[in-house]
Amino acid sequence: MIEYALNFGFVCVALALLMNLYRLTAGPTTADRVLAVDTMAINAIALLVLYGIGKATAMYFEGALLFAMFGFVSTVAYCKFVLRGDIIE
Amino acid sequence: MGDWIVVPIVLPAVMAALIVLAVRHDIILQRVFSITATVALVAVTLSLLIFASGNGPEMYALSDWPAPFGIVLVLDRLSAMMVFLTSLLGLGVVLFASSEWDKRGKHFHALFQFQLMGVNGAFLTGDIFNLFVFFEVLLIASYGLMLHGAGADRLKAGMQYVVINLTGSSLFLVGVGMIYSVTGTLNMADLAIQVPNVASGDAALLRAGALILLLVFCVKAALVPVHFWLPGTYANAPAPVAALFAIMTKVGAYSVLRVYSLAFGDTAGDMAWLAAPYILPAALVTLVLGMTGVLAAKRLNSLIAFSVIGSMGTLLIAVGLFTPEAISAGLYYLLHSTFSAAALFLIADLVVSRRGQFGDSLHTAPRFHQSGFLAVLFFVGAIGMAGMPPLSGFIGKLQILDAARDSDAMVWIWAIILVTSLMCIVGFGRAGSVLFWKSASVDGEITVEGAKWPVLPIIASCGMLGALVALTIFAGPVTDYLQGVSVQLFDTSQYIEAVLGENALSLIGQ
Amino acid sequence: MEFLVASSIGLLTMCGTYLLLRGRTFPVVVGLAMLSYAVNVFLFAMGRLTINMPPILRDGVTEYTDPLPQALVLTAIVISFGMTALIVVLSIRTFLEIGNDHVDGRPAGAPSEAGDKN
Amino acid sequence: MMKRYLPHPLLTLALLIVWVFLVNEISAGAVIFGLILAIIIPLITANFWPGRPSVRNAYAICEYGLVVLWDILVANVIVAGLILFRKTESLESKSVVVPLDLTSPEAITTLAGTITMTPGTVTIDLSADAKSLLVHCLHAPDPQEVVDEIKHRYERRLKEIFE
Amino acid sequence: MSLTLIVLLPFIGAVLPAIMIRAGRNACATATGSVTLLALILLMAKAPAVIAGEVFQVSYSWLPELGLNVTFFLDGLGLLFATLILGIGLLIIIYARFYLSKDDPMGRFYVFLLLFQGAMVGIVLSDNILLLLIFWELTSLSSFLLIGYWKHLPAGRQGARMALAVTGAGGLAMIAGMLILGDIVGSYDLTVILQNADLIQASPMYLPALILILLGCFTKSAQFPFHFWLPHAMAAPTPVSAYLHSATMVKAGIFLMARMWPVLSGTPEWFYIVATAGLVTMVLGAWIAIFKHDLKGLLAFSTVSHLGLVTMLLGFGTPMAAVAGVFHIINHATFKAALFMTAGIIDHETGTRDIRRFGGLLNLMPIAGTIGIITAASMAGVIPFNGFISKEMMLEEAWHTMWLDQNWVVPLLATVGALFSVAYSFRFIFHVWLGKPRDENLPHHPHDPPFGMWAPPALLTVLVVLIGLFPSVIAGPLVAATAGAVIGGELPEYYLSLWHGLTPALGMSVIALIGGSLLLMRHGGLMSVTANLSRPDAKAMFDCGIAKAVALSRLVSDNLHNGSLQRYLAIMVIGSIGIGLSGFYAQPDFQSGSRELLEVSPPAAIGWLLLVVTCVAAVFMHHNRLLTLLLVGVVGLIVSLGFIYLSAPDLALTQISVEVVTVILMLLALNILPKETPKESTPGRKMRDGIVSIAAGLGVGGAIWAIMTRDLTNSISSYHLANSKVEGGGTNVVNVILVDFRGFDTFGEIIVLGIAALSIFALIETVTQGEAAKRLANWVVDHRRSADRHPMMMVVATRVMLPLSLMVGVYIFLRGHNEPGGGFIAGLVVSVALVMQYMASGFGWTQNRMKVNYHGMIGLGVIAAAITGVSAWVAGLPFLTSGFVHVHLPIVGEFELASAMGFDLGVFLTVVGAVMLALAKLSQVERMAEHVDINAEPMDHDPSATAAPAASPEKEA
Amino acid sequence: MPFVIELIISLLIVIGGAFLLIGSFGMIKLRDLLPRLHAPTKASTVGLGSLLIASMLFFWVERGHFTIHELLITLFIFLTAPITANLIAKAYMLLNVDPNKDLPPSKQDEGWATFDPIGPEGYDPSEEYQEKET
Ligand code: NA
Ligand code: NA
Repeated sequence: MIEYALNFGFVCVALALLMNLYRLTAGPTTADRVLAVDTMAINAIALLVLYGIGKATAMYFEGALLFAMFGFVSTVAYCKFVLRGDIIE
Repeated sequence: MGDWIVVPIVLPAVMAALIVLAVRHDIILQRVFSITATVALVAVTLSLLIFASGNGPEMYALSDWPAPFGIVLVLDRLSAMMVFLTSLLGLGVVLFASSEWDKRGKHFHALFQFQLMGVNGAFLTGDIFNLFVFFEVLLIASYGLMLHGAGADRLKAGMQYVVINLTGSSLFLVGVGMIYSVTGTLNMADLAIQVPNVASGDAALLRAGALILLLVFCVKAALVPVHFWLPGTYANAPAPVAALFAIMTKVGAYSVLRVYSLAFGDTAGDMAWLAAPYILPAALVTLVLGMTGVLAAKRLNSLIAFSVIGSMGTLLIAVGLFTPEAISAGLYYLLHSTFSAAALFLIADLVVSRRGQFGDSLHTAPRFHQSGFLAVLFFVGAIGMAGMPPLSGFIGKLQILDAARDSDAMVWIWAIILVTSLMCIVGFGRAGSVLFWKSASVDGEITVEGAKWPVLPIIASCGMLGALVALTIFAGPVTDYLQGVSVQLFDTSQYIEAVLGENALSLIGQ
Repeated sequence: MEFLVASSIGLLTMCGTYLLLRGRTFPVVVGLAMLSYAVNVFLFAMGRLTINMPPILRDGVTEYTDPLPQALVLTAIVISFGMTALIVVLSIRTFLEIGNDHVDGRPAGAPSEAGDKN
Repeated sequence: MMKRYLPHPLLTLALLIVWVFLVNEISAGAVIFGLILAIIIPLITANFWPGRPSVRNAYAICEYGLVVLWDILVANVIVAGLILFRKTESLESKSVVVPLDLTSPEAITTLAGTITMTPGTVTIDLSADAKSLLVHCLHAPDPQEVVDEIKHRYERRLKEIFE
Repeated sequence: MSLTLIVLLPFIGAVLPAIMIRAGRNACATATGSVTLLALILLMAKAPAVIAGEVFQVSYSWLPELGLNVTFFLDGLGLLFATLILGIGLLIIIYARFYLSKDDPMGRFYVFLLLFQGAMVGIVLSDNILLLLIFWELTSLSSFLLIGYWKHLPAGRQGARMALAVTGAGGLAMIAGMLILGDIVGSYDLTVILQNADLIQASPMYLPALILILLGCFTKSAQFPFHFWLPHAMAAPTPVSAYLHSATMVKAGIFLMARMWPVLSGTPEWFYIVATAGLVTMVLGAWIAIFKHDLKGLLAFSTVSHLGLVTMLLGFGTPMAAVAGVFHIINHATFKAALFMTAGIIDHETGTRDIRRFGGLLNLMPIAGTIGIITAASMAGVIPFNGFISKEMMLEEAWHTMWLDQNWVVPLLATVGALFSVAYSFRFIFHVWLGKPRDENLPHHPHDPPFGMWAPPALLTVLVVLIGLFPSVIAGPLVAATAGAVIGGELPEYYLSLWHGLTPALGMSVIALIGGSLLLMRHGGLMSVTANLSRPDAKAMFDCGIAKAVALSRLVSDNLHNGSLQRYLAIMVIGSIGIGLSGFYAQPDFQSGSRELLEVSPPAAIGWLLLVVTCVAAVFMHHNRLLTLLLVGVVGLIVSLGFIYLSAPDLALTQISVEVVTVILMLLALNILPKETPKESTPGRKMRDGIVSIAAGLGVGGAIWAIMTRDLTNSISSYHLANSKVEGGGTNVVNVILVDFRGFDTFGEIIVLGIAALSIFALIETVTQGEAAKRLANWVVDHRRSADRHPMMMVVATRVMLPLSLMVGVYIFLRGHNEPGGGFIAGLVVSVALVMQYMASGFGWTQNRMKVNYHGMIGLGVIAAAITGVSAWVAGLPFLTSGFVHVHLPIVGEFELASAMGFDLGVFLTVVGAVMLALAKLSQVERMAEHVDINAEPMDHDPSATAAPAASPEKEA
Repeated sequence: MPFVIELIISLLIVIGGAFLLIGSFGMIKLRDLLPRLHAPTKASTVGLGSLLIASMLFFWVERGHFTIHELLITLFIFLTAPITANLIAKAYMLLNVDPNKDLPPSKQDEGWATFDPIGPEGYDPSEEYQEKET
């Protein structure tokens, strides 16, 4: 049963990623694109979690953790760039 | 003595770190640290040289892991010679730079020591991926040094240098990857054993990988058609850095020699002497284009830079012949061309710094201070570079010509070496005439601020020329040593045995 | 799976090379970054592909993927990161010094550098 | 003494919990090591967080947490419904202003965060003097209702916790 | 020994004039003269024995591997030439003392002269042809310096360069010839080579060797068609012309032909090349000489002509001709050196060398005049001077020489040559010394020069007369010894005397004398005729040739190295594709792999699709730089996911961490750089790049496809897997490889990072100077900016994140040895946490709170890594040898302590130091551009602050 | 594994997946950035949250010990998502929104931070920008 659920999950996340991709390329504003990338990071974490369950391994936890942390940082950096140009001022 | 093999790498690295950590604000202390370390390096590498000349190849297993599983350093006659050459050159450069150049930007001495570390590492390592790492160390240090002091032209040239070499680094990894993917090893000696045993179905991959790697080495060695980075880089680098770079091209040549005689040499079966058919023609063209550039040059520094390309052509002609005689001849020329290029860059800087606004353009300018003295230095340096007697360049060329006798391309080799020598003579003759003679027919005198007789730079420049003289006088003993190098290079079993032990030899039927 | 990886590497190489050949520093830097992705994955893939066999030793597990390429890629990633950092700064520095971001340091449409006025 | 080396027991506790989360085991070794870190790290980062608020009302925190968690769950279902089943044209999206009583940056941030995570609202800006929040509502036929709920449900509780 | 000393003396002595010039010009000249004199004395001490037939030899090993040794030998030929070189050299030194003016740097002159002298002596005494080559080229170099001595004269500079180019070229050809010769014989020793005439002449390489060696000889001796450089070399001071261009250097070619005569001559090839070149040179040189108005030009071309004469004689290949040649060498040296010195005297005294302005000078300067007339007469071949005798011998030989089966060609042309020779010699006598003064307004009023200046030519004139009168007494033994050495066998019967009876030669001589005189009478008319003839101007041709060569070089070089990085890279990429393909297809039997392939899972397929789309989008949208960056970020994300999927968690962690730092870096850069890439590529360029890129992609993709589809049966990594835990003490094999098996790579890797940061720092340090500083000062912010620099919510969030991130960093660091993680990733985590503080709370505020120095951190990191290595080294173990222990503590339990952790700590420190240094430094540029003061407060407005903030923005130091 | 647990895990996975999908779907369906912002910031976090809980449960049952580190990821996401949303919104508004027409007034002394400056000594970078523009 979990396997079916996992497959459903994978499909959902995959579709979600494709939608993010659409938003990323279609824009229209930079903010839209940044939002798309940020959401991609979330979906990527989801993918990792699903994968971890599927393979029954906790090996990928740190990956997910860092995705969470660094996804945030890059989104912030992009926004700061749009807002101020200079991200460290 | 075997324990000391790692010192030429670690000593400069630690010294650089110390300089950054402890004395980065005090230029005098930096100089003291840097010069002391370089002198110590000369002493260590000299001892290693002496050791190597009396012993077979010596392996140093880092982290105490047996080859081929860990990284090994290998000291043989060739690597010992190269690290000694590096340290001697380094000493000259650091002396020269310590007069004034090192103040024009930050971190000169740290970058310089790191550069020495990288070069020495590249010469000593017996591991192909570790070679990549040291290539990167020496490259990135060279980027830093090349850009030392900045300035528009230097930055422009630096940009090109960096981009080309980064592309080269990517190719390096592709090459290494392909080689590992069919041989399963990174150790050069082990590679020598694996290469002939690669399944025939896999051999095409191996060959392609090995050739891509060759191209990367040739980028470093400034072989046509991947030499384009050199003219701009050398011509715009700070003088002591350009002088230090004289060894950088040699790293490329060394790598070609090392890898393609050990792993793709006599014992490589199908792939024996893989590099030869590529190197030789390219080297001939390199020589022609280099000396064409000498003839065409409108700036002193680009004149010298092109002459370096030419000299790499000459050197690689010898390497590309892949015979013991040619290689010992080529190595003699390598020693020579390193010092003569360095000398010329240093002397050119002394000239340029006295020409004020005229800089290094080959344009008539009024007289400048010490033009007589500098003319002598320049003349001697030019003789060296052009391969005119009595300096070592002539002997080197003679040896190469002599060694090329049995080659199918003998006529080409002879004709090109001799004709390009003439081009070089004419080019340098024109330059010298403009710089030192024509000024006599112009009124006035250029006065530039600065020390009238900068002691360290003059010592350094004369030291480089002195090295040429010493090479000339001791041509016999040097050639003896170099023949030993060739013997070791061609008898790869010595190297393999040193790294992998006696048993390994049975695998390649030696 | 192998085809996906191989085609990805090929595509990354292709796009990286194309950007590398552009005339402005920024695309060139991006191209180099893409090339280094390509190369890193290439290097990684030379150890062949495996799924769920990370080279973290576990009791009772005998099959692991080839760890060596991974170690090499790590080194390569770090090195290319250092290189990228340097070239990024260099491109800014050159831009500030020269006033344009052409890789040859000349404005658009200008003829190639006319050597040196002799 | 205690004050000097353990200025923020709550932070230390939080970090200790984080450490235990990280190492994913509750053993003596892990806890001791975690404790050491949880004491050292706040000390070395103290400079970067001047005027750390002293939050001691544990009950209020729990209550707030649960409320928010519940709201998040509900919010998600509502938003999901809006996204899936409403025509985009019929959504009454608008921005509303929430005047603030809170003054601590930490409290304001928590409130803003809560707003974002809960039903159909996203904090999109703060007035320059930090006295009002600008909240965007996905579907808010009655803006005042939203403002009232925010102030009542969250700000009130946060005031208890932080001030 | 003393033989070596004779060669070395001039070289060693060359330092003397440089030193002695400080003691005055006399001291300088004396020192120089003594050196030469000493060498001459040493030589003379051996002369009797040599004349008696003895050969001295001395040999030192230099480069035996090549066959290049320092070996000298002295036989008759060497003796003659050495005597000429040293003897005339001595006279020249004396003469030059008086010739050079006060403004001329005399020390330098003598240094060059001695160097030249040494080189010449070296040539004539070398017993090793490689050694000979060295001296040969040295003469080219030293003569270059001597000709260009008056560097302010363009003619001198150009003449010097031309001489260098021509003789240098010849020398290079000769190198090839000599190497061939050595190859044929198997030795580079002259004495050996001279024994092997048959071997050499039978070799198929004889002709190439001959031509190449003759190229050297002809260029140096100014033989047709290489005669043109010599007159231009006359721009040199007269002592130089006298020495180099009459007595010595130009004779080097002659010497070598004589030296090689036994082994090279006697073949038709030799005859037709050498004799013909000599003959043509003789006639042509003489003809040109007649019409030269420059005194030295006349003498120069006469020299060319006389050298041609000797060459022709050597070319005849008969012993008798060789004797005649040798004798003429001696005679020519005596009269021509004297003539040059006389010309120098005239120049010196009158201030001009234009023959058209002279006439009747004999009255004004009788001593010089006498010398000039006698020596010129000898040059003309007038009885009873020495020139007559050797010219007679030449004509005699010419008389019975067949050229292409024609018996009249050589005699006729020889006579014509002699006739011309008479004409120009008489011109020198009649137009200069005799008749009426033609120009009353000479620059100076001429009178006889000081003794020191006329004595040397006078001495030579005495020799001219004495040899003429008593040839066999004065010159006989020397001629015999020399000719013997040249011929290398029995000497023919010959008599050196003025009168040989009524021979055809005498007849030809008479015709020449009369004809020459008649010609001179018609000189004016001829002059106008020849002036109208468009003769090819050698100098113009040479200059044009060089200019063409330079222009061609520039065309090639400048067009090839046009500074276009795009071209360079395209070539490089094409080259790598080409070389890879050539390797692939050069190896037969390529087999496709048979490895079982992995299934494609849906997420993998989606990931792939994402990658494809983002990559392609990045290319097509690359003009929008921020978008490109976002797209590339996604690529990085997918690559990281791929690493995780394919069993490489460490890689994924590293990639994702590096990714974010790269993004920050790029954003910092993008703020300064233009935000758009202009669309400037032409369709053709895009097409080219597209094709190249596709090829590169196919190549790399194909290669990795081929790799992945086959098995790798044995790899060294199986050892790593097997020993990681047991020997390396860690279960994360990748990490154990990084810090232990291949820790040295990592050592290099962190150094790369450290260097990058230091270089970045150094690069940005210079931004405050020059153009960059100006640009930054005038920077205009070109985008809309938000009003709040430090959004409060972000500040608060990062404050919470910092301790959390540090915790994570420590965690990642500690577990690295056994689980995915390690010093590098931990370093990036910590760096990013710190950077977040900078981003949120601003640089000023954060930097004020940052207690560590990033430079120091880099240094410390490298040292920490090195220490773990060095401590093993000190303990006698190899560098970086690691150890680990399992420590058991109460309560805490058991844990592992590995020295590799110390190494990893070094990695960690370096990474943090490098990343932070680079970012902090880079952000400095931004602040300069934005003209923004650094902030003292973390938030633009702190709502909790009761009072208005007191601190004002701090100006950055 | 007990069926109930398995069911719960499966449900959580399905819910998580669905919410993630909805979040991203909203992002393409909604017309404008500000509405779009709602979708992923909320739906994704809950979606991810349920997956993480599923994971915790799974490993608890599978491995026998309770794994909690997933909570850390949740913590991170909850901590960062509001900031992200705030900054994205600000970035959007700066370039696409006219504060005087499209936004309600702040009802305070100062306007919205994105547009109206405040800070030490009334520092106003955008003034600088305006100056240079004219
Ligand atoms: Na990267
Ligand atoms: Na070890």
